[in-house]
Amino acid sequence: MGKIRDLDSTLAAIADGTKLIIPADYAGVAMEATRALIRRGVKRLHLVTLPASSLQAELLIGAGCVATIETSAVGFGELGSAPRFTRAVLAGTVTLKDATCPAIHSALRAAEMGNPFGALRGIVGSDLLTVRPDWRVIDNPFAENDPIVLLPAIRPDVALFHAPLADRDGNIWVGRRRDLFTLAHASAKSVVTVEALHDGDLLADEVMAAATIPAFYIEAVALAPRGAWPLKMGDLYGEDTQHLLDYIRLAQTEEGFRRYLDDQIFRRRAA
Amino acid sequence: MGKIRDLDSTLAAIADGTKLIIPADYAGVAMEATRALIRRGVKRLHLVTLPASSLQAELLIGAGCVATIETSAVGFGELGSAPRFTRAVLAGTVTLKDATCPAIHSALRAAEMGNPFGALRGIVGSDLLTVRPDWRVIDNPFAENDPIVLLPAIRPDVALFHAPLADRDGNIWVGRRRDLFTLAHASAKSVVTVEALHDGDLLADEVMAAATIPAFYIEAVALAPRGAWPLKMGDLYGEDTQHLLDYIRLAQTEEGFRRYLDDQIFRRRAA
Amino acid sequence: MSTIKPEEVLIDVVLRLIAGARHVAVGANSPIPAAAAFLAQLMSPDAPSVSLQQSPEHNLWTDGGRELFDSAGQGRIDVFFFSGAQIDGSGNINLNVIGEYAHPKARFPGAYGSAYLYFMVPRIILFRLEHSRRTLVEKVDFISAPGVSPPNVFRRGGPIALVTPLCHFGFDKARARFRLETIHPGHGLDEVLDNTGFAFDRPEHVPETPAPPAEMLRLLRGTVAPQLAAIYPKFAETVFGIPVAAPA
Amino acid sequence: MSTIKPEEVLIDVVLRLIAGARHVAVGANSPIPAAAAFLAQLMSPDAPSVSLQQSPEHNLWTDGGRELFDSAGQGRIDVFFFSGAQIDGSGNINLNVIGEYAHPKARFPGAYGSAYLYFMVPRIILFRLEHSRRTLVEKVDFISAPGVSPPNVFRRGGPIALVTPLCHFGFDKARARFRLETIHPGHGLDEVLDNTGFAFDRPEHVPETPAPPAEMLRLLRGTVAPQLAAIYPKFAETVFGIPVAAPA
Repeated sequence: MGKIRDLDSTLAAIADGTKLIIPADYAGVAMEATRALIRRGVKRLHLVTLPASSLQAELLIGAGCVATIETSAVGFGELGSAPRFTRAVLAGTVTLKDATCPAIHSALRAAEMGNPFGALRGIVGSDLLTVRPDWRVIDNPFAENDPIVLLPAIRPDVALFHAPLADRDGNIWVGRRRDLFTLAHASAKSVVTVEALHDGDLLADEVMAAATIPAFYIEAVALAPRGAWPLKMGDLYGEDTQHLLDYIRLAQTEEGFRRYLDDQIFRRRAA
Repeated sequence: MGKIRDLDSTLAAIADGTKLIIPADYAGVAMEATRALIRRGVKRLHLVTLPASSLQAELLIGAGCVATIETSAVGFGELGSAPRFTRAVLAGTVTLKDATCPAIHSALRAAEMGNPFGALRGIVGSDLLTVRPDWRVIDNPFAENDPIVLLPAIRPDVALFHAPLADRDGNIWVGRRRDLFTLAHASAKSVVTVEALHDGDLLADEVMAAATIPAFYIEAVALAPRGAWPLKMGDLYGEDTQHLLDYIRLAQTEEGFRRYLDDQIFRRRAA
Repeated sequence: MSTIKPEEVLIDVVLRLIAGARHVAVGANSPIPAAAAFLAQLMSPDAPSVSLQQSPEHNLWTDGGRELFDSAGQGRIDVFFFSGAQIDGSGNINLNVIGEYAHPKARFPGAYGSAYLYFMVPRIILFRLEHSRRTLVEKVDFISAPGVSPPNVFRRGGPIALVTPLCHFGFDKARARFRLETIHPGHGLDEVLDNTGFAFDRPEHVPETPAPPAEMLRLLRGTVAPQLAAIYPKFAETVFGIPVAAPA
Repeated sequence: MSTIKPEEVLIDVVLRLIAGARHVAVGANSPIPAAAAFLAQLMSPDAPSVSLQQSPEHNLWTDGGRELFDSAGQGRIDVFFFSGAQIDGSGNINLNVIGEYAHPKARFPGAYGSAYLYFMVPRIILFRLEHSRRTLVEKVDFISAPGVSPPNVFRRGGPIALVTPLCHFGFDKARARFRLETIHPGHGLDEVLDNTGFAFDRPEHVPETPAPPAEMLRLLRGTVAPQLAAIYPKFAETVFGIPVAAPA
């Protein structure tokens, strides 16, 4: 079977209970795929964000797909906070593992290298250490009386992201979105949506190859033009700010959130 | 002062005693710059190779520029061993810190992250641990009875490498030679030679930007067409195998090596 | 010249605090710091490098989101900015929860990179657009990042100032206390005292914050505001009246 | 069909040892493994991915030289190859020095990635083109990478075979010993015993190594040899008579 598939087949690797890692908004968020996962009703995800998320984590949490989220932040930046994430944390309906951005980067890089842990400066004196008993402070063995934090490696089952281009072999061109390399390396499998298919071999062109994730990391790829909407996609299209503002307003209530799901996710499929 | 300079000014950052890091042959070796350093008579370098080297380390050692070399290998692959490196190690005229490739990568990534050490699986049971007392075995704090090696971060003073393109601001396009990012990040300063100057801003083009080291890491850049000769430069030109075979033959004796330096380095300048 | 907006005063204060920096990095959701950084590029003889985490089009990063943290770890970033749901008198910031962590009364997005960058960047500038006893507190409910550290903890940076719509505080690392530097035009010491939940040092006479120079306002409104609108549409609409654009 | 070269027999043995692999990686200075890997791509129904460390034109790496080691750490590399100045009966390899380390009698380039990859890649194939008591020794002078590890040491791979111009040894991890599998045509058991410095297991009757099939030789000489010449010019010249080209 080739690696270029339809969206639902591509997402088959994401089963109930999967440890799923997703990128930040600037790196290419697979929103069309996220809507398909919600339609399918995936359950009990252990969601990890590299390092923060907005609408993607918010919708998955609101729709009841997430058991645990490990993140350094979920929110809409200057547009406002994430209502369903906030509500779920206050109600205790999702288990939250609070982190800080470079800790997630370090823990993924550790997995990328096959190491059991990553190290990180800072953090000492932060209450994050008290709520993350899985993070350890050790004495730097190369100095005297120098505490440093070790973080267990994060090894996701699946990475899900959106990229500009794939070729027919499943090589993925990501451009500057280098976080996607880390996601693909650290995760057992990667499933990807792309804006467009590229004719020819991305690895055969030295300029394109430099920003291409080789197909041997990639499980499956689906074509999804404007697949990051309503989030932005690099220089291809901007964020749909009005849509996000409308969402934030609606999602202040559970009923408003359900209406959003019906309008934007379930009905869109039926149409 | 702009960042594009002549070769000797560019190399001013490499003083006697500098901890200098250089890449492997596949990543872009600044051979023209190396010849200039030998002409200038730089002394007592602490040379680190990411992770191995051939002619560049060999010439610098033979010419008496190197006090210490930290490397996972110096040699010409299937063409033969490196005569001056071998002789210097046997005679004890250079201090050798034997390493293994991923240990150098890990120690540089540690520096890249601002960490005091990197970790690495393997090595336990290798005699490298006995000859590298600066490498430590600790018990993995996340498991029972699980030894793992920690390596002190390597923070070079200067990285020296050769790349295909620079723009007028000093942004450097490296293509697939991603090791050069690690070199530039881990080192306090980077000095670079390039095949050609690029008109326009490399960071303004998303395709080129993806493989561009931003100028804020770069101290100075010199134009050096065919600057990796007689080593290869990616898809631009191949290795001059006959030249390397001739070198290896000559360098079997100190006198032959001196003749090579005269012919290829000192006389070439005078001509 | 139309009325000076409070945000414009803050931008001018920040502009002075970042003078001489080689590299100013700006995190997500930081329109005021971004505006000051863009202005510094236009107005300083040695224009600093400016990197915006949020916007690939306005940043120098080519090695992924980690490059900001890596660069800070390498000592290449001189200035960064944080806010906090709560900021306390010892410079601790709280970006996580109000109340008990296990059963919080309020929840915020999360710590972002604060627990690292607060240690690694020499000049951290704190800003908070709500100056109240609710936000500027005696002791934060949750320390996302601590204001100071014991001497054995590796730390090359931390807070140097806190900028609010009322005033500009400096931070004294040795005393782990804020010190009132200037009060913005139209506000007074009593207002600052009434609205600040933590104790702070102050000189006998507290100077007034200088008004932004006309040239700064001209560049801000004419050149920088449209740049901001592409990245912080809501801020640009509120402060500069630039309508939120439909997506391309 | 002209005379079969010893290197061609070795390439055929390696070809059989890498059967079924998903990803075969080949380090610097490994023309025989590279030839076998290229052949596997041509001859296997599930052609393996092949990555050559030395040649960006013939590899899949796009994240720098570290990606080989990272991929191995992730468990994505099934096969790798090593040689050694010395290889001993416990599978230890020596790529560093002969004699005392502080005052060596001979020095080799160095350990390369052996001290890591030897632990992390499930199928390590050893090859040595000089089969002698000088190279295949009782105990190496310096362990660049150990053949086996105590059970508490994290290890997911190690040596599975040693291929020489005389024979093919398998490696028994539990016993930490080599076992003679086949002897190449034209050679005998006494020759192997005389020239091997370490003790090894063997069956009562040691089979002969099968000759490379005609189709394999045709593809090797016709299609693979020119590919090799671009990467290993000296090897291609010696074995296949392809002249070393002047640089482009």
